[in-house]
Amino acid sequence: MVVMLILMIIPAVNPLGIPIPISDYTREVYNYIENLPSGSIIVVANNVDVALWPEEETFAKALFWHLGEGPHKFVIVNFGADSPLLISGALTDINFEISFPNKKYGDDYVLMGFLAGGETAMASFATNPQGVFEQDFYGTPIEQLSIMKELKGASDIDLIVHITGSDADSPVRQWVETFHIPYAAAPTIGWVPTYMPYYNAGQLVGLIAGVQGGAEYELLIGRPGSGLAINDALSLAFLFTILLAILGNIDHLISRLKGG
Amino acid sequence: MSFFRRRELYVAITFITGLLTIFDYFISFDALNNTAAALRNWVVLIAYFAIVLGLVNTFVFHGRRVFRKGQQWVYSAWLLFVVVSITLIGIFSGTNHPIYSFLFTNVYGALGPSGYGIMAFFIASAAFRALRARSFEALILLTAVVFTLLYRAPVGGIMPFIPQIGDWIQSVPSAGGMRGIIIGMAIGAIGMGLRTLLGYERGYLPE
Amino acid sequence: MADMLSTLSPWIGVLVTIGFWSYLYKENPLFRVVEFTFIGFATAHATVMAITELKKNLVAPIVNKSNYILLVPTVLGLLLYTRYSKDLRFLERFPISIMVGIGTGVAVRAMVRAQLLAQIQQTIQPGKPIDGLIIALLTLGSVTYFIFSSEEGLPKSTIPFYNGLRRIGRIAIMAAMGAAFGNLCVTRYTMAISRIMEAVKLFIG
Amino acid sequence: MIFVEGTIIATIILAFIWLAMIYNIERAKGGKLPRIRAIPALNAIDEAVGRAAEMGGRVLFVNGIGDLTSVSGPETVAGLAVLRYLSKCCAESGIEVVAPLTQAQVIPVASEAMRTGFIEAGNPEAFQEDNIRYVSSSQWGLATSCMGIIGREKAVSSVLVGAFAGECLAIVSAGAEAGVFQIGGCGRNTTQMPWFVSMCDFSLIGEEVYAAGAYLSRDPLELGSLVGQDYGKILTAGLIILGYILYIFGSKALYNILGM
Repeated sequence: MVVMLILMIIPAVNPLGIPIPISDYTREVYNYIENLPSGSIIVVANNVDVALWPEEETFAKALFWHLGEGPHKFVIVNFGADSPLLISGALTDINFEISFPNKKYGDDYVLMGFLAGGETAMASFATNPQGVFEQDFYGTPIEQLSIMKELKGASDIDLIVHITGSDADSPVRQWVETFHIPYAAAPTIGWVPTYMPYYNAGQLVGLIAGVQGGAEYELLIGRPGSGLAINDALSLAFLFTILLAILGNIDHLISRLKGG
Repeated sequence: MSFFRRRELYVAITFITGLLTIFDYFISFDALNNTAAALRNWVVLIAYFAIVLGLVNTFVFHGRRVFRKGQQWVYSAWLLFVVVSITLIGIFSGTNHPIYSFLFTNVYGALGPSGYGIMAFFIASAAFRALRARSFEALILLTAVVFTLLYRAPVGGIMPFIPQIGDWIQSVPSAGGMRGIIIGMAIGAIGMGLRTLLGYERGYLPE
Repeated sequence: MADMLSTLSPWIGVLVTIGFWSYLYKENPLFRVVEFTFIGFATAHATVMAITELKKNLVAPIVNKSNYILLVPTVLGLLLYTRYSKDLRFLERFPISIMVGIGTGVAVRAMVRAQLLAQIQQTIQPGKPIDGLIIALLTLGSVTYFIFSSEEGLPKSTIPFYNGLRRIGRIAIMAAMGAAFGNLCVTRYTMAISRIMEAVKLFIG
Repeated sequence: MIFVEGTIIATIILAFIWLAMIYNIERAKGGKLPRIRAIPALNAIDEAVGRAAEMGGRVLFVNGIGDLTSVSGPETVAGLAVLRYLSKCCAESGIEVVAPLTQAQVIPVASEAMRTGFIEAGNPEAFQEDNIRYVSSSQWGLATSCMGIIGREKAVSSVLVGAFAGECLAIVSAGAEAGVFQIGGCGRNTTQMPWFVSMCDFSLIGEEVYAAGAYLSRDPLELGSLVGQDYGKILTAGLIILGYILYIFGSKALYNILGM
């Protein structure tokens, strides 16, 4: 266990940079955002709870960096109770306001609060994005946020990027099949299998698979960071686990040979 | 009063509420759907009442320990102090109180990831002890674990054949096995449902 | 005080992790402090949430909107507390039998279509024929594995076939378990690593 | 009054399984004893109790994090049926069983189940209300307290049956490290089953959990109902074979019918 701990600490202190290939579905999300006409409105939807956040944090930060550098506007909406706090933490962590002084809060981007109700809330947001909120996360009345005035209905949303810790059913049913909004999913690795059939059917713009996808995204935007370190540590830890399984079996074999 | 002690009465209540909930799903009929919705709402409220029951249980259990100076009574006393103070803060000053939100983020919020994290070490030790190929079935388990780990490890993406093998394991043998489990589980729950509604099941309502 | 708390905050988080993980060495007082503090806070938190919800969804409608029908769940909820009286405790069965009834109903209705039928549908309309055949065979095997009746009732000649199918089922289930084991490692390892990184950041800066 | 779209076949299947169960219950009433194969994990409960008695320890019973009113209701009740049987065995051997609970609504039911077990063993005075412990409604409250009980209170065996999520790995691993004899399983959460399968001495998966109460009761009527469930599995197998043959001939008929 000590070895395990050390293997996990090494990359944290000094990333090894084990090469990782960039999957097509990660690249597709990146390209889609790059190719949107300037001034497009991207909705970043969120429902991750605090315990699963470490898996999504990497991608969230990389995405905000990418959006900060790009010419688009974005609205952050939360469908999980923990998400607004997590997102505002991520924005603070990358120093969004200082790093991107030309992005004005309220005009170019905005953070809305938590919308309760799961799938129903997703549907009502797509029907009438302005109507479901009275104020943003920080308590500013919605009338003072010019970006929200542009967002009248589903057709004003050019892309939804969904950072999520749950399955594909409700977002696909609502946003993709009912409202036909371009949709990119960023689920935690555990939920990736539920999104795969929809991706294969061409219903998704792209897919970011947990922390691995996040690290690939970091590479795409040219800012390798914590995601890569996590991936290094993951690779080491996995190989070590396999080694342990092999050692366990050798031990088993020896004791059987001795005993038998 | 003896009427209220009869087991049949409670079986009947379970039978009616259960069947009502099931029909609500299959049949679209306003009176039925509204009743079922109201009933579900009631049950949510009853469950909130039950949570306070948990508080009472906590007081009885830890209170007795402190009072009798039983095992770990100091910790129990600390637990009671936390419960009382946090409950009072939460009710009277709201959950935005600095101490409340401090504990929420740093204790309540940190324990989940730590808990998931500690499992990495447990898994490592399990890999050594539990993944031994004692039988053919165990060998299959071991093989599936090893290939899935290689497939999921970021570094696996650059190894030859690993992505293809990993994909295949996920989408073919694993899918087949899971499907049988899920079908069995569904039938099991359906069967359990009938036994419960008819009063055969013994997990609740003992004689 | 808020300032002090915010400086303390990452340290407490790391301390919680260390306390929890120290169990790996052995059960110890720091672990106990973490355990009891957590349980205390979580109990209080659940209670506060329950009281808030009761105020909002029970007391407010009764007082403001005269929604007196909600007195029924109030009484049912209070009946749970009869368990502290020897003579009246059987009354707790009222709310419990309603809860079990609803739970049973919800589970049964969710199972038939979303689980049972959906799984059969996926099996008989596979994407690739050869993989599909393997999946169908493994599914048959693992369904057979769960059959409870003993094979004594079967004609003698079919028993080896039946047992073979069950064996296939066991193997398929093991493969599924192995794959799930590996998949879950990703989440668990990521959590461990991110906790470690937080600590490393704190100590090394 | 109309059927909700897409539920006709579901209703027929449900009715078929239930009628098959009732038919077999009636047959059992008529004196035809159903023959059921052995479920080793459930037979091992006696061994778990035996070990605890021999070593003068206790048995830990964990019912998971399920409540009564949601989809996890039946799993939870199934776990409590095991608790009742386990309590009976423990009471006969004069040892204690400790049950930490996360759902306050389960407290009264679990307490009744345990008390009944003690009454059935003819030893009602030995029942202690203190062994039903509420440990907050959080899964981590359950995990830490089980780990604590294993570490501090001489838990020699443990039985885990109910609805579990992420916490189960922490509990079974702590048990495995400490050399506790473990029997465990959950019904619905397929992602957690591998931990029970690989780390417990005996494991229950899926349908076996739901059948536990009937199996342990040895009551012919309940065993008859299990035979009825088998009819459901045979029907399912038949549908799969038929559907696959139709698929080979290029027909989607059965697929479409099942969706009705």
